[in-house]
Amino acid sequence: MLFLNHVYLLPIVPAVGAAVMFFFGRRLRKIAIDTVCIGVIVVAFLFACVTVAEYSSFAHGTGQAFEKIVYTWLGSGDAQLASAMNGGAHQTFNADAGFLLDPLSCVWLLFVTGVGLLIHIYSTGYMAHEGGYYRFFGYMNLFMFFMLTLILANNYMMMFVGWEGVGLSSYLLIGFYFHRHSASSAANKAFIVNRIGDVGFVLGALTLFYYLGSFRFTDINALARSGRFSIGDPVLSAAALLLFVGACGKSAQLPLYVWLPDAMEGPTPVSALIHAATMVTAGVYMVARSNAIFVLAPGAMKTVAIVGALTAIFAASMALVQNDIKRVLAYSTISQLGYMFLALGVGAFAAGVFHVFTHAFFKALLFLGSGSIIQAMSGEQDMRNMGGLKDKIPTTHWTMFVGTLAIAGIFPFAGFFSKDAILWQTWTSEGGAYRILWFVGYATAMMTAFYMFRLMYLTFYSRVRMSPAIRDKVHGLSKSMTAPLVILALCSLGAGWLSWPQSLGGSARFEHFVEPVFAHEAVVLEHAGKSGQVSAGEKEAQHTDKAEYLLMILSLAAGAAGWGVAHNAYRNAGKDYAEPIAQKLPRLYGLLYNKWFVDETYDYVFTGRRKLGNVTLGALGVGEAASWFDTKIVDSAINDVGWVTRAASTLSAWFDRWIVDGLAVRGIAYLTLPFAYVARLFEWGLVQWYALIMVAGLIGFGVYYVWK
Amino acid sequence: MPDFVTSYLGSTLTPGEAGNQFWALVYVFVIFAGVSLAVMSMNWLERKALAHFQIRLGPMRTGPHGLLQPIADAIKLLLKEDIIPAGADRFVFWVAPLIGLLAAFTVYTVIPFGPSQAVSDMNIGILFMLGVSSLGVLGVVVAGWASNSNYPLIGALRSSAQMVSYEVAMGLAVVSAILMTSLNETGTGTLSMIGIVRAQQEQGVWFIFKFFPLGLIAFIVFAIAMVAETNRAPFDMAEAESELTAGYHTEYSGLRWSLFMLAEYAAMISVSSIAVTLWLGGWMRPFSRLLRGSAWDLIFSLFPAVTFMGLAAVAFVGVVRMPRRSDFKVQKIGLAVFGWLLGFIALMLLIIAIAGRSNGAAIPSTVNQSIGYIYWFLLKVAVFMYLFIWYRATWPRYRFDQLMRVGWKVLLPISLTVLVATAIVGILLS
Amino acid sequence: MNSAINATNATMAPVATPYFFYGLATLAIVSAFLVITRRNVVHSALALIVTLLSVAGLYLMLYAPFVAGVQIIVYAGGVMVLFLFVIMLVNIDRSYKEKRFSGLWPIGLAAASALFTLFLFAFIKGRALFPDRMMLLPESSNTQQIAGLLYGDAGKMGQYTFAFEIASLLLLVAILAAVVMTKKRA
Amino acid sequence: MQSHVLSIILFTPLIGAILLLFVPKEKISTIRWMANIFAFVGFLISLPLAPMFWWQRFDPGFKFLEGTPNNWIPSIGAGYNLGIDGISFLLIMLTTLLGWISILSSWTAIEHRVKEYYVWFLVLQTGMLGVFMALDFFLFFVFWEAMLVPMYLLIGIWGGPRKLYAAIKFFLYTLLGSVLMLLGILFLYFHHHTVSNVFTFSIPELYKTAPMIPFDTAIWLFGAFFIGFAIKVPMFPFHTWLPDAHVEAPTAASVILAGVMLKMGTYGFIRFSLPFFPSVVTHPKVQGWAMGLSIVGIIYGALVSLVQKDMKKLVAYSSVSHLGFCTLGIFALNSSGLTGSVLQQINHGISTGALFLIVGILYERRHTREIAEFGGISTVMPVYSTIAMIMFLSSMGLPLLNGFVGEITILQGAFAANWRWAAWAAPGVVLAAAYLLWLYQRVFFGTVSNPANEKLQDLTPRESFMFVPLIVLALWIGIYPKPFFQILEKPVNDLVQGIRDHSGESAAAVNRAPRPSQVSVGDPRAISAGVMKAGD
Amino acid sequence: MVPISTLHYLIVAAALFVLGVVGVLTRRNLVVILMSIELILNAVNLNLVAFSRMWGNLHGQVFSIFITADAAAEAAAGLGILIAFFRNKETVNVDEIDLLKW
Repeated sequence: MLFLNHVYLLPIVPAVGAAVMFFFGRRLRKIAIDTVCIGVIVVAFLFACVTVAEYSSFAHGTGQAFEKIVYTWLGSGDAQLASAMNGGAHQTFNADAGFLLDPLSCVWLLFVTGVGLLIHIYSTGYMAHEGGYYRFFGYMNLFMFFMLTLILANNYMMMFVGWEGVGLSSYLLIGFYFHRHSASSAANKAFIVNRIGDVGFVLGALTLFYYLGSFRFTDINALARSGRFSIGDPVLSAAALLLFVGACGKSAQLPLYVWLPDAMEGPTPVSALIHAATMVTAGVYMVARSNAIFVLAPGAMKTVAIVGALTAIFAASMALVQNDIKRVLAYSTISQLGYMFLALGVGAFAAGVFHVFTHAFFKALLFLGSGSIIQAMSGEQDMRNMGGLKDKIPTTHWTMFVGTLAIAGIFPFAGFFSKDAILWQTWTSEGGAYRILWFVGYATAMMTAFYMFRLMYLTFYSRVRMSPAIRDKVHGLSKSMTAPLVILALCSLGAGWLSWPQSLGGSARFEHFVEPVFAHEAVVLEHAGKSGQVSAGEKEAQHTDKAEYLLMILSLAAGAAGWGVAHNAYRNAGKDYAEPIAQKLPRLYGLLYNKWFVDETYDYVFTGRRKLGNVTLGALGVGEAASWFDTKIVDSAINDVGWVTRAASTLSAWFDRWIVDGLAVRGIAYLTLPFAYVARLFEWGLVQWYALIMVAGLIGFGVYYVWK
Repeated sequence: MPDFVTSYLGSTLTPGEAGNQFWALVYVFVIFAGVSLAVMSMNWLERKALAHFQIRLGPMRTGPHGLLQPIADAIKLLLKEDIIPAGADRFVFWVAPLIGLLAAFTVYTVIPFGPSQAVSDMNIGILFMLGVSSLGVLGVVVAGWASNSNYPLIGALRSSAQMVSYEVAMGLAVVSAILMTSLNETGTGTLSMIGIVRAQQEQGVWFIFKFFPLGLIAFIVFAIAMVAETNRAPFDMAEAESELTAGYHTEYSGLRWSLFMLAEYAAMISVSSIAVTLWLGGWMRPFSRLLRGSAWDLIFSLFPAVTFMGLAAVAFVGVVRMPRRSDFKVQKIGLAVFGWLLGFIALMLLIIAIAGRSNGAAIPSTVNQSIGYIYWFLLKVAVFMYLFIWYRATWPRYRFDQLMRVGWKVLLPISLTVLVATAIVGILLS
Repeated sequence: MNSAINATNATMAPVATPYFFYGLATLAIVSAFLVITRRNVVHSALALIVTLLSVAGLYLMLYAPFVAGVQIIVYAGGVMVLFLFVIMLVNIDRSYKEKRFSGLWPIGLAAASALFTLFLFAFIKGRALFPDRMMLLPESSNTQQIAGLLYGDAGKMGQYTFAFEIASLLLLVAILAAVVMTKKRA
Repeated sequence: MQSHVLSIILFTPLIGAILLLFVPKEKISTIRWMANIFAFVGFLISLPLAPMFWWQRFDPGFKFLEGTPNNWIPSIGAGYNLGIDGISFLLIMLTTLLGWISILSSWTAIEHRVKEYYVWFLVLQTGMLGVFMALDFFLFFVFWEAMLVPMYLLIGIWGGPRKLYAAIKFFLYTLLGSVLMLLGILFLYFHHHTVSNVFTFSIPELYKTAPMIPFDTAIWLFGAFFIGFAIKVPMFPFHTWLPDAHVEAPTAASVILAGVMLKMGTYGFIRFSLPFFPSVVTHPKVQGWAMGLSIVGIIYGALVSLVQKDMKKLVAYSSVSHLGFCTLGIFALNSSGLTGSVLQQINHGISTGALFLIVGILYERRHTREIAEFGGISTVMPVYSTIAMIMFLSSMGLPLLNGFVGEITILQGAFAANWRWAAWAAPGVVLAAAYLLWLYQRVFFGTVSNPANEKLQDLTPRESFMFVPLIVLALWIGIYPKPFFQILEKPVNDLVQGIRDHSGESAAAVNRAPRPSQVSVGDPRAISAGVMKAGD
Repeated sequence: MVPISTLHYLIVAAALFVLGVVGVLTRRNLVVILMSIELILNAVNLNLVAFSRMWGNLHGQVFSIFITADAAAEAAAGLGILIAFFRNKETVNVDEIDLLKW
């Protein structure tokens, strides 16, 4: 229990690395930086493993939460701050620096530190020749610190620390190439869009606090499960929606997804770690964490599901036509995140979490692979200029192939299991309109397979389209870069087996592990008569029917179909290959290629960075209007008052000079003049005369006094 | 006679306090003679020391190692013609050196060589000392004016400006020491010289170490000001030979000139005595608190004898090192006699120190103590005398405006600050 | 020690006082006369010093040692040096050739004589007010008592503390005035 | 018990100023050293106050009382009365720290009339400290006005091109507020006499009688005080003096102006408006207006600063926005809001003070503050940009830095009062991120396009040293704010209790947030136990 | 011999005072006039100290100290004026100083 009791040290470990880089990094050599930064992550990973092991022996499979409160962070903790105004109710504004470990956080803990470690190792190769090496690793370690804080938080405020902190690290890493305007703009965009979500998060947390009296997950869950709240409680619904706004920001859901594609301006390992595997899943984590609230708010659940499904297909549609290799993956990430929310929205929390888990591996793998390609191509990111790399970088090729199979949902790769679980759960939940969501998900799966194989063909298989100069420079990669790829590929293959469905004779161990966190929700939902939304494990027992096998086959077919279309279209793509969509639906292609003009719309309407004619709208427009109002109306009113005062004083100055001073004062002065002429006759100017008069006076006085 | 002497040496009162006019007179004479002797030996010592500083031999011919040089000089000066310049104001010219001499010697009335070893213990002792010693400047000024010559006049002007300026800083430094005397249970201080030393005795610390570093700073200010006050190098602008020939006494010669010299050296000794009295514990022996007990008393009471023994030893070394030539014979014998004289004094002191220990001995222990007091006082003063010589050998002369700046803009603010700080600290600690 | 002091006073006061007094008084008056009559200003100054010192002696006889000390240190040591300094600065040989007294002198002398006569009359008339014997003041604690009046004693403010502060202000003003007036304007 | 700690802290800068008068004005180096030493000593001397205060942080009432009522001018009832509670304690510490830092920051920035500058600065320091310490209205007003003059001179002499306009505007505007406040003070003074037959300006005494003033009168008095303090804060729409004053003021004066002087307004609200007129502030309309103005200030200030082209003006408008949060917390009238407000005042002093220093450093090197003139600064000045980043983040309220702690506590308080207020104020946080990050991008990121920026010198050790205490404090408050909460706990709770006691039924109106009556949260520990049981 | 009483001192003081007055009224040299003023002040001091002795308290002495301070101030200011004047007019004779004549 040693490590469990000191779990608060776990985030501190990478923070130490970040601090070392912050203070001394500039002076350290590469090997020292590697040692420190990789070292702390290794320690963190081992720490996490041991902690999880200790936790499982602590919980004995009951899912009992372990809490460790270090100190009171916000609020004094000793007194009831809010008590006086709230009718003496026991309500202290209180948020602890507290840590919580349950199966959910264990899952995140393991894959965050594990994938993080691999990506760190990869980065030593990828970033080897970049300036600001220490800065990069400092930021990465900082990110790990905040991510672990987020995962381990035991209350919303503490989670918010990690929440904002990962946003900060993301900002710093996206803006790593800060001399590029696009990079710094992307960084700003990411942070500010995230901030919008954060406001939702904060307001949601405050609502919960005000309603339930605590920020702590355990308190809130206990209250929510106590049965005192009816399903559909309006305040809880509002809180859940607000929290989901926060999740939308962080996990790039509609309408706040716009920052994620731009975030690809950061170095590729960053995209892999932050914008694919870990940070963007924080929203999922948070919603899963708040499941007790969400299940009491069916409206919010529906919203989550619909937003998730829409995001999934919307992002996938944009991914179809992108030419930048990282952008394809970015939209793919958004799409997969949509999948996860879809799962959460239909009550399949365990399935959603499982998809997060598998997605972390294969998406990290794909990003790192794309990074390898970019590295090999000397920085080229446009797939139109690639092709035929299969033999040049074989390790990258086959590992990426594994990743593609996984994301496309081909049996027995990881993606198959998680995606299948989600789709099936969507199908079996309430039915009716929810079936539409299944179709959307299914379409998305098909599109996913298409654009992923499009990516594979355009880069590895089709004809060589790059310039000869680059072709000669294409080279193999160092061990530090290939080894993580191999490991991730193995994980992409095997991670899914953790939840081998019972219908295929498996035991669904993963679901059993996380199930205690969500078990009560299943019960609640069941009581509410919503039989569809029960967790996977329970459902296995109830609904092992043909439908499930049918769906499995269908989804396999979807993957195969996508693969097939891509194979046909791009197998022999030469220099002037044609996009199939562009040929058949040029208008739609234009729309997709320009990403549905969402960014432009936002710039016109919300930020005001683009002008609509002469009119600036959005924040900048309002700001300029406010500024004009400030100087022209508010301030000039003040100045006018000043002018009036001055006018009045000019008048009174005239009066003072000519009437008061002239007539009264100087007139009297002239009157005294005649007397002065008389008085000055007595002035000799010789000091001894005056002295003599003094003595005379003295004598006179003495005489008077003596002979009085 | 011994009884008479010992009875007085053992007394606890100064003659002035006791109203004993005979002893007062004796004291006056003893001091006059002693100071004259000290001035003569200072003369010799300064010339020798300066010579050795400059890797020269100094006077060697008149007496062994020039020991008789001061006497020879004195005879020369007495026999010299007394010149009075033509346009001089004769009366003033005549009276000027006397004023200086009078001021320099009157001060000795209150200098406490021991708790009872002073002519008188005046209630306003330190005030008296400062006042009278400041009269010395009148002699200088008047001498410069009366000479009816440009160099002396400029010297006199400089001297008066300088002495008046430094008197201020000096006075304030003195006041801070006086302030420290009031830190007793009654809260009343004293201006009496003996009282000041007693206060240090009661508080168990020399004022130089009191409220460290306040006492030290005040002492340093005083030590600088007193050099300026006595017109010694590096503040000897009034008699700067490279600028003003000889300053205010350019026109003086013979006896009058020697009177000026006498006054100058007497003033040096007297201001050193003030410094010793105010900050260095007067007659107290060092470490009187730290190293207590009869054993330490004995060791410290042996110091006078040891000193004289050392001096005698030096003399004998000189005898031994003299060339073995017949023309050095007289010198050799003279030095040997001098050495024997010193040795005899050392022996006497040793006897007194050892015999004075036991109760009921022929010589009361108070005599031994009195010798100790006088010895320590004189030793401290002697250190200052040596410092005066050292300064002269080491430091170049100041420029006059720099001198004035130091006086008004450095020493005065420092001493004022120290005074205020001493007062504040004193209040805070009481 | 106290007894010794008392003894001193008792023995010294009656024997020596009259001689000392007359001597000092004569010295003071004669040298004061010299002050106002000498043509040479330096001689006047020297004579003034003698006067001041004799007055200091008189203070000592009046058992006011502190005042005597102040008299010496301030007048003889400070003010008179200043006078001499100034005399040398403005040393003009003209004074030897010029008239010593202003044209006003007969009137001035007459007025002064009248004043002196007036004083004498006043003394004679008010003789009864002045007792023959004087009080004995404790010499040894004189300074402490003055300090008590000036600075206060035992935590209480002295009777003259405020006046004393004002006197210091006066001195400050005088210093500033002297500096300002004598400073050469560039 | 009489204690002279406060007097010592109060007058140390003044003594420095007086001593500086004796240094010839040519000796610039001496003057600088002396001023810095005195400012630093002023800070050091205030440090022992912290442990002394800490031991009695839960004691009621004012601590370190000095003087008795009416001891200064007994005939009119004015007293030299000092005393502090947790609120003023924190502000005093902030003042001494910022005073020192801003004086340190002027080392190279001020090159002419150096002596006067430092003298006025030290006088200003005493004035500000006096405002926070005074327990007598007369004394308070003396310090309040005395503080204006040095600031007026600092802006008017050492300011930028439009310094006279800015200085006079600042002075007259603030004076207008003061005059209204003075009228209010006099009314309270005579009212106290009417009630108790005693003339006194003593604030603790007036606490007892002022709430007795009937509502119809009190609302006018409240208005007088409100305008006085609102101008000082400044609340929308009384804020227009602020950007002008900030833009024209020298860096150090801006730091003090933003860091401390703006806090006088909020301090006035907390110390006077709330306890004197409980019935008014709890009146729903009054509270609504005050909250409304605060929210407008938050959003409006943020929007205006978004489009500024001058860095300093941007930071100045951001102050309007941040101070909006402070007033929001105050008029939430509950413990969280007030605690958060005071905390946010401290935070604003730290963050915005640092931001002004940051702008000032760049200005000193380039003599321009146009954002367009810069770009790529982080390449040439890495240390500087790192520090700037930390302070920007602190200002925009990133968790683990100080700004967040204050903002979230205020939002909580506002939410407790009425959730709509919190909801309206929250977008200010987004806008804060927008204008600060955009500024950072334009100034620090990108390539060095302007040749004038190519050879900029990075921070000197002195300049870096200035930021050390600020960063340490920012992290401290961000990570472990518990001591600050504890210091504020007693005075804030007493204040809130007092308002509730006096206003009676209207207190209920304050609390209009949704709150299910059937829910009562028990001991949190019991809930955890419940969780564990449920998990079995 | 007559014991010395207060009156003796008063007569001495009166003599000094009158001599001072004579100096002030008759001499032309400003320096001497200033010295005469010092004489006058000393006469006053002597009176004060004598009365102090007579009454057996120290108030007279305190006053004499004040007067001493006053005299020092007067000397400083007076000599300052003198020097300033000498610089301008090359004379220290009072009958040549009549700038104040209306």
